[in-house]
Amino acid sequence: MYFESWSALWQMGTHGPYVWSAFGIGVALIAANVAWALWHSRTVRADLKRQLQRQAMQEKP
Amino acid sequence: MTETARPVPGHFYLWSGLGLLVAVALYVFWQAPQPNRTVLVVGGYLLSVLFYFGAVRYPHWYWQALVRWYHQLGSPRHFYRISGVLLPYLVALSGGLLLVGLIWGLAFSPPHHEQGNSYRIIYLHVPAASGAMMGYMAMGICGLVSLVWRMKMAEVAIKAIAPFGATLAAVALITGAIWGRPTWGTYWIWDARLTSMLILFFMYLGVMGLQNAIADPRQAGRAASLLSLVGIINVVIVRYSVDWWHSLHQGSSMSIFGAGGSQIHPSMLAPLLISMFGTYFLFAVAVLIRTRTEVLWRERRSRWVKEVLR
Amino acid sequence: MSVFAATLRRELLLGLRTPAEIINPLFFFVVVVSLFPLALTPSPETLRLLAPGVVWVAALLAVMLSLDSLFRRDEECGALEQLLVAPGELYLPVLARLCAHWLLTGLPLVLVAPLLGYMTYLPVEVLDTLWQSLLLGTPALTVIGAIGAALTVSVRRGGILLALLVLPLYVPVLVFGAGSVGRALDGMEVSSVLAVLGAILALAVSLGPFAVALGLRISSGD
Amino acid sequence: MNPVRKQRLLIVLGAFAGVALAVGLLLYAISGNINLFYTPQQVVSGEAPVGQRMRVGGLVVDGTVRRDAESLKVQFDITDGAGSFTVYYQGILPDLFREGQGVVANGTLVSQQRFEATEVLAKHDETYMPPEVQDALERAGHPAAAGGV
Repeated sequence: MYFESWSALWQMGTHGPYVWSAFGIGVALIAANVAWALWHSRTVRADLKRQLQRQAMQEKP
Repeated sequence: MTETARPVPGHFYLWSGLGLLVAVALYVFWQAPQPNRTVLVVGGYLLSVLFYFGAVRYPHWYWQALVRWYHQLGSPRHFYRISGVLLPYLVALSGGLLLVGLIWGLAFSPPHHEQGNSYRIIYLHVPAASGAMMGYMAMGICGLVSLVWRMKMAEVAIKAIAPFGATLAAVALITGAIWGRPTWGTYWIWDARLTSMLILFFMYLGVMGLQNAIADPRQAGRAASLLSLVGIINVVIVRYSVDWWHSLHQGSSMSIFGAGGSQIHPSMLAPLLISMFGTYFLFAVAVLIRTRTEVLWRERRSRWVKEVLR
Repeated sequence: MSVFAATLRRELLLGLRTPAEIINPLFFFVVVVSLFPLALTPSPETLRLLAPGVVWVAALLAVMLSLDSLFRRDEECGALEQLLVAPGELYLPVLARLCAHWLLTGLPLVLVAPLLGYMTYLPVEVLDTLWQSLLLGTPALTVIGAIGAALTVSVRRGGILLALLVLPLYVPVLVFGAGSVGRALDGMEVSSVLAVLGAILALAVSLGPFAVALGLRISSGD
Repeated sequence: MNPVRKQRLLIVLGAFAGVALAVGLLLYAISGNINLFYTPQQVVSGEAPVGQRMRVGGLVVDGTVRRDAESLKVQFDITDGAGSFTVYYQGILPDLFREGQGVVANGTLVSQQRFEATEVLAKHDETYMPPEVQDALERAGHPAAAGGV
């Protein structure tokens, strides 16, 4: 590691707030986007499954 | 479709040897910055060998494979199957690359000789910016494909690319602003690169807005295709016009990669390239997830979807 | 060519019958520009510096607002459907419509611009560049905006969406248009900047109608 | 040739003519003097028009930076190795402004030796390297270490 200690890594000279806030916001945004896509995929699947089951129920009797 | 293996002919060695010589000569005499030169020359050589084998030597097999690939990609069912196989590998690849690249960049690479540690934002900023740019290019190509060949999957792909591309553009803008504060002394400059990234962000929003405003999915897809195709021309013109505008008024000298090319020390380039490829793969993951969802929804009445969901 | 002439004549006559559609953008242009001295400062030095941008942005917004009426009326009375099912290429009728629309809404802006430039203390030598740049720029704005208008014609209350689609596409025209006036203000030669505006116009007029026609076809669900 | 085909051909030819016209106009624009950026050599040799607003760029000459004690006035020479002249400026200089570094200044050329700047921008270096490498390059007298323009 380039830094001597964890606190040095955290502070990065005087630039810690900039670097960590940039990485925090950026990674959070990207992760939120992927999570949103996954959540949407899950809800769509659940909806379609329910529809299918309802159709199957209607067809059986 | 099985082609009997033919022995590689002698003149192949001759031509590929000559090609290698030309590539090496290009590499030695070319004035471009070193990393770009390496990528271009090696990539060009590999591509030409691929092209030789494919298009010149075995054209029959090549075209057959291309057409089959195109049809499979264009068919929702095959796309769903293939992307399902691919997705876990892509997730692992992108996650691994991003983890290595970002941690290497944050904790292990040396600081910049003038900017100190604040430059470490580059490891997120540049991948996001280039991902947003490439995403728009991909969207424009999909737009062309969907308009010319009326390929359904291309319309779906546009709808899937836009949200992640917009997010990357936003990330590039935000991280750029935070980086600008310690480096330039201000969060925002109307620099050519910043301005064109902002316009790119708006254009992503425009495509998403148009998609959402039109109820019929086919019509929305085709409208978005046309808009993203027109947008690609605009992105290019904006890039140059803003540059020009600044040569009239104020300096665009603050941009990071100027006309002179960039010289990045290998100890900084390696993590940067790794996180860039990680971002591209993550882009592919996000697009595949959204495309799969959309395909399932659009094809919900077909038999294969019922089988998949069972 | 008779298709072009006939459509142009018809559109001009129809437009002249509803003068509000001609006067409203013009009125908007004049009012917006005259708001700036009230909002900023009446000092000639400041206004002169800001005038190129102010006049150009106001003209751009006026053109954009006028676009809403470009295909809307045709769509409501069914003339658009008729146009789409008619045999032959859509290019010429579309081009004629755009020409008529520009003659009715864009040209008045160009004619009144020198007056507004004078009111914002632009030197008289610069007024030439102002109207020349607008003469080259506003038709390009009309054509580019028409692509957005064609795509949103079936969208109810598509006004804000149209702005979101079209404004990013307007950036190059704005940059070179306001840039040419700014350069003239600094006493530099402007012919090369005007040439770029001309190039954008030539590109927009020659390729834009294809995109507009395609957009209309897409919007009609074809 | 049937009329529909003929019409289509005419349209395509017209569109091509339009694109060709656009390309021609662009070439004309590029051939004109768009760039308002001048190097010290051009300024000293009289190529840059005196009395006009323009942008100049060069390296700050070592030891020429003189700051006024009471006001924000500052003056320094810039050079590109083939000529040099003095830039006068009043205002706060950017953090990256240093002797030997590249700068870009916007302003008016008053005479061939005097440039009055309204804005001074430090040229952001395009090289990315660790401090040790920079030191090594400087010790070896490598020109890149001085910062390119």
